[in-house]
Amino acid sequence: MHNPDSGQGGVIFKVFDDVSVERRRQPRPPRPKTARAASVLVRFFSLFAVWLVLSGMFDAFHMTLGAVSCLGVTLFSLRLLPPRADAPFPFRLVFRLPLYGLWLTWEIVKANFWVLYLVFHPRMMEKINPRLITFKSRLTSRGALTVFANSITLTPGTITVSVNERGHFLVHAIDGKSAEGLPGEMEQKIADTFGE
Amino acid sequence: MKRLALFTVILAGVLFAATASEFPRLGDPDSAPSRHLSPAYIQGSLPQTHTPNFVTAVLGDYRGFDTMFETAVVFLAGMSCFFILRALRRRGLTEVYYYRHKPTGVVLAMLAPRRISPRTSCFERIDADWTPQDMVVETMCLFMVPFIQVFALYVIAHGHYSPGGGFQGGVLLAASFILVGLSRDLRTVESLLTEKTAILTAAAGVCLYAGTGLLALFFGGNFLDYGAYASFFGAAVPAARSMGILIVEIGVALTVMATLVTIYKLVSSRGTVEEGL
Amino acid sequence: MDIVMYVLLGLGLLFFTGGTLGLIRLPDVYSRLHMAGKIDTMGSISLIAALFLHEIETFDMAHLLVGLKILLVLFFQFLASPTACHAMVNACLRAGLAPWVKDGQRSDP
Amino acid sequence: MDHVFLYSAVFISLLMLVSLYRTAAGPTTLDRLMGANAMGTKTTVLILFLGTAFGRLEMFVDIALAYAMLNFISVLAASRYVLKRGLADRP
Repeated sequence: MHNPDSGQGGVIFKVFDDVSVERRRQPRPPRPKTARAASVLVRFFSLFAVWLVLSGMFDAFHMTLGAVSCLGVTLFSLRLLPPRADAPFPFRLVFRLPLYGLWLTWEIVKANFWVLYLVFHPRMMEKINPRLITFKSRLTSRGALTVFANSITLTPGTITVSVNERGHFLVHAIDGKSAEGLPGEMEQKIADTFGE
Repeated sequence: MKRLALFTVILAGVLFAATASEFPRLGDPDSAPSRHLSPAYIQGSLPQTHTPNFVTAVLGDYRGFDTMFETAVVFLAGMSCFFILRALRRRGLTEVYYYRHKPTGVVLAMLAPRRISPRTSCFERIDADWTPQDMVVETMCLFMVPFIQVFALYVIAHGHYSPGGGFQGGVLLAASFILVGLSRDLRTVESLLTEKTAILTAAAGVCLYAGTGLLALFFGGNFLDYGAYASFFGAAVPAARSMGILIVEIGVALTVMATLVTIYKLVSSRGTVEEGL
Repeated sequence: MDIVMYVLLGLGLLFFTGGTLGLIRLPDVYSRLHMAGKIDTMGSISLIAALFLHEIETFDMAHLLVGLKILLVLFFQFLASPTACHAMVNACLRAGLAPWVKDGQRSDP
Repeated sequence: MDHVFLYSAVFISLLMLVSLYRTAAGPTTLDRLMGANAMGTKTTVLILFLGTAFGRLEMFVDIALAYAMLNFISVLAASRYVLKRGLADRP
């Protein structure tokens, strides 16, 4: 390996260190066909459940219409968002994400009352202290990072301004109290949920 | 100029108000529609067409001609947008195509387009005014698109029972395509629904509507009289009308969706359906 | 059941009021987005939950289905609102609007 | 009972008028966009409440869902336009 700081190629090497998108993954066993089939089935049945809730008519004609529609949408979504080639379908997410949702709701409610107190405070301009903070998360997958970013945005007092795929967060916080808890417990919970 | 515009707006408002005062009072039992027309529709729609929502019955069956030409108007609007806005490629004008090496971020400019497959290549084609895709927006939108499409199909299929129908469902379907365009880029939309396919789909929607009406002639009914299909479906006349309304709604939805996607692609990319918003 | 519903209703209206007040009072785009994006989300979530409780009070199939649809609206709000908020704040930053900071302090991102 | 929802709906529409001030007066385009988004969020709830007040909730809930979706897409489109083309009225 050349010395990155010498010669013309140095800049490229530096950029490469910084921008490496393709992380090294652990070599996994080749994907079985069943994982793909499971992905398709889960998509179809979750869409069909939504259809049943929306429709509310359980006669044969409307069920057939629903099945045909959901089949079409599933095929379309396979073109748009192909199932992951290198990982089995994450069944544990299906069970653990609702639990995380409940925990998050409680956090949101707690944080909301603090911001509500700030807004109704007569000397609000002295209380608030907006700032931008940066940190690096240890989460790696796109799904986990997206859930993390949206959780930060949902928790009042903090907004995710930008995220990239390497986990660099730029967060706008409305006061010091909201900012100090990051990344903290939430990241740990998400890491547990996604199994990272 | 500004004052003139203000004056025009106020004048138009006064004229509207003056005209509106001449209308029959809302729910006036003595006005002509309330005496003859409304009771006929309200009482007739369920036994005659098996459609509880009589707005859909009026739209799809009683006034089928009106809706057919409305669909044709939507199609014509899309075609006129195409003819007015579409920028033809000029000969002799060199175009530059940009390709970005994903691992390093180095951008190459080429004078000729290269065919790359998105899955295997480490290059991606980017726009001239490229901004990095936002990860959160992209993931969430691609997650939502199938659900929006299912909702749109539900709106189309259940126009008989709830507010909805071809126009609304078509708009929601088009919105799902626009969401793909917003979260990825215009070329993804173009690969999912090419310009040619979109215009053909829009035409097919109008043809489906008109063809349903025309076919009724061969079964011995009037034009757009879906009751004539009763023998074909093996059902009673009202049920056949209900089926006919559903088929017609699907035609309307196809036209509206394809037209709106075409207009979005043209407007957001300055007429070249290459790169845009 | 009724008491929970009224409490949720009151809370939702309180949150909406707070969000609107913050929209008027706060100094810059970024801090106003905190209000528009999220206090309002919280308000709408608790109001929709109150409506859900009101709907399934008479418990049968039709009401349950409408209640589930209401939950679908709630779920969609829960997903869509932070995404829209994030898109807006990202656009703010890219458009070059500087965030407001307190006098005498500089924050270096 | 249902009057509670009607009065809440009236109150929400008053709050929407206040948000309209931010939409009309906001110094930057993004302020206006944000005001519009806040109004859209409130409108979704308002539609549901009016449905309860009229006793036709099963009809209005579809409209509310469609409105929420279109509101989301419109906000996303507007912010993406600003993202790509920049602001016209920089303060």
